[in-house]
Amino acid sequence: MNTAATQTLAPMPASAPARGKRRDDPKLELWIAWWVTIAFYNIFTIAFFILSRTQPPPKAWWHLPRIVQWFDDNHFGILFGFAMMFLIVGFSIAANALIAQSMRRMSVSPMFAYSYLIIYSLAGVPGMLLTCIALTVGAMRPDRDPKLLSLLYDMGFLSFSGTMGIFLIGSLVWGIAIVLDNNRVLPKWFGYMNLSNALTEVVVAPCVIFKAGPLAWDGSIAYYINMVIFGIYTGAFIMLLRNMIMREDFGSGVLPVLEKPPRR
Amino acid sequence: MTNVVSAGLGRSSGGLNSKAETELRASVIPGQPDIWVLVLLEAFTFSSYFVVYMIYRMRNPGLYLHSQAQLSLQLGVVNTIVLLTSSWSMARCVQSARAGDYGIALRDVSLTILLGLVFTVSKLFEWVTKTQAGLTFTSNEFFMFYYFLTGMHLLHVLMGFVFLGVVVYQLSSPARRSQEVIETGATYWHMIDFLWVIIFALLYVMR
Amino acid sequence: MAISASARSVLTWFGLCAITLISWWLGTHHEQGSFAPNAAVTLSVIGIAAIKVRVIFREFMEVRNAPALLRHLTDAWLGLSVAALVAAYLITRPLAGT
Amino acid sequence: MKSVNGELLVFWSLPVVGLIWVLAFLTFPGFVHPMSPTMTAEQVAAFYRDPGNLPRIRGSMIVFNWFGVALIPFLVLIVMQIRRMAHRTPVLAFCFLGCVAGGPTLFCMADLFWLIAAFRPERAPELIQLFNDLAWVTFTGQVGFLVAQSVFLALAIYLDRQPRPVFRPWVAHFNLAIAAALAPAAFVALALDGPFAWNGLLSFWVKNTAIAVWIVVMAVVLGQAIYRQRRENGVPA
Repeated sequence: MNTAATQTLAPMPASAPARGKRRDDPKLELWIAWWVTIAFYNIFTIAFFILSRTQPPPKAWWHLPRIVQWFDDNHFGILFGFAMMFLIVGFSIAANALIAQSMRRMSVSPMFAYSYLIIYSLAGVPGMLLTCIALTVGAMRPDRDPKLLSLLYDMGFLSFSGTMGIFLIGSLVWGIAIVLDNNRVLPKWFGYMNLSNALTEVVVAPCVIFKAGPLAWDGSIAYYINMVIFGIYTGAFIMLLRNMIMREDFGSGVLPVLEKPPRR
Repeated sequence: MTNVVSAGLGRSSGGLNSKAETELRASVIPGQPDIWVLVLLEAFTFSSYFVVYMIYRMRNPGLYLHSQAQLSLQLGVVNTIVLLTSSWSMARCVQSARAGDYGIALRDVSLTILLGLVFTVSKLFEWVTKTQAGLTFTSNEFFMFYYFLTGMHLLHVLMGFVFLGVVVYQLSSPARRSQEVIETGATYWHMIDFLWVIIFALLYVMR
Repeated sequence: MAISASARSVLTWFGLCAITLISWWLGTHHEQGSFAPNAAVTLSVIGIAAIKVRVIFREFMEVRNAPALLRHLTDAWLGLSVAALVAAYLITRPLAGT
Repeated sequence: MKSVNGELLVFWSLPVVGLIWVLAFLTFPGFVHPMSPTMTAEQVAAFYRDPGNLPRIRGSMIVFNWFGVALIPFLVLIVMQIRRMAHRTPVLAFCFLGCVAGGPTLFCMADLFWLIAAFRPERAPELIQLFNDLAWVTFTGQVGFLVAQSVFLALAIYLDRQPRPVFRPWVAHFNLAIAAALAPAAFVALALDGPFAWNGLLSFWVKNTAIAVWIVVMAVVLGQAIYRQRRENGVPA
């Protein structure tokens, strides 16, 4: 746990029974959600970038023999990496719950928090699990007809962009809530940045049309430039949520600014 | 990051009207400084699209030149003038609101919206005529970039109408009129303008 | 301080439109037909676009009165973008064998 | 105070729905003796072409499609109890609520893959095998939302800091044990035989038993919590 950070908090009501200090930290539930988010993204990175080698994605224009070879080369990585994703997919909800909580803390209608939570609750199904299922089924029988392997390959990589609407509308919901909020829960510039993230989901759409070039699923625009924006966005919101938890005062007014930790 | 932005760019509230205060405006950003994070992020994103376009273009310049001949340079020039004028009337809107002439400001922003609509309609008209001529998103690489870049830009224009709508909402009642919100909307609209200037140069004019 | 803010914006607008017409002229009136590769036209067009973008930043978006950080950031973006575009144009051009 | 009207109706529908689930489970011929992943494409096709199997496959999967989703109201009753716990924020309730639709939705997908495989049994055996694989991997491997919701529930119970908690601590330990029992099924595709294969000890018997036990035990403790809540609020039980 982030003890260094929690020590800088404003003093909390000391009425809670003294039975193990950490368990009585009233922010523990928020920190758990934050750390689960960190753990999820790390395991996601290991499974997709290192084990299965599905990120960065292989080429959309490959022909049958090359696709079969790709399944062969990554047989164990796909099966093991995606088994890990099957196991932990539900923990992706922690980030969405924390983001919904940020909106409950804002001076906006609770509808924003609930819309966001519902929009994102099944984001993992079209955006990740279908990819994992298709590629797992492909990898588990290497002797399958190459034409069927190629079908599963296309299904896998096209499904990976299947969350277009979820991220588009979800980012707009969060962004609008931040811009309208008067409690200064999250900075306005991050609200506007949600617009940039929403647009990446428009940019990715042509990957269902082009089999090669910058707009294909492995293309410089549809994949690499988008990934940079998504990376900046994800890094920003993880740090901002951490900041938000540190500032949390369990009130309903303006969220206080973080006090600088005293230097010793 | 919050601290960097607010300390580096910062000013917290708008609504400065009198002349003396106008003098004090030296070294401040109009509107919320936060909007500049979006402007710069989108600027860098579009720049990377432009560089990708240039690299692909130079692999096959003949195809691009031949395809460019199918575009109407005149329409591109008209589009540019329309957007430049809309930006100008938006700048006037900010000046008028700053001076307290809210009626004139409302007229200026209405002109901006009108010109934005003209731009949108002319873009749709251009797409329809090109599509009818058999030049579609998948026709060749140039037209892929053409529809992609103009489409992404038009999406920003459509979102710009939301910002302008908020400006109209602010101006239309004495109870609101936040100079900060008006200036934020203006900054967003000018972004549309400068992005188009580069798209016009790269798609229509360069050889 | 000779001119009012209003006159200044009119002049800005007029200058931007005039320079747009120059790029139009560049696009239509030059040797060997309009649709042949031409580095001079391309570089001038990119240069003109850069000038227009900078004028929009400085005048319409009032960056000229903004803190140094923003002035430098906008100039840095513009400089980087133009440099990258020109570099992409000049470096990959010989490969195309036009 | 929030109204609790109707919660008992949903709660007491569970035994009926549970009976339907058990009957549908026993009707599907692929569950009684779980199909082996080592079956060849021809053997898989023969399974679907068998006139004795076909109506049972279709019937059981239609019933599952109808009533699988009935798990969600039951899970939302648990959310209602999490909201009564002594937490400072609703974040753990949001975590659980975000998970509740995941399990039934993924089960619904597996259900559809089975129905598609059974729709034209005369299709090429490789294609029937493909959909059979998709169905079994989705059915067996997709334990993620169930694991996460058990862990989130356990955390919520541990952090329910009040003299008389909504659920007693052993319910939290029990949920972690169930999460551990479900976990191996995620690795279903790594082996075509042995305990991890989709007809194996861990992936089939342990996993499905764990789900059944979880539903029964949670129903009992949930019923106690609901009745206690009604007594405390003076609602006639």
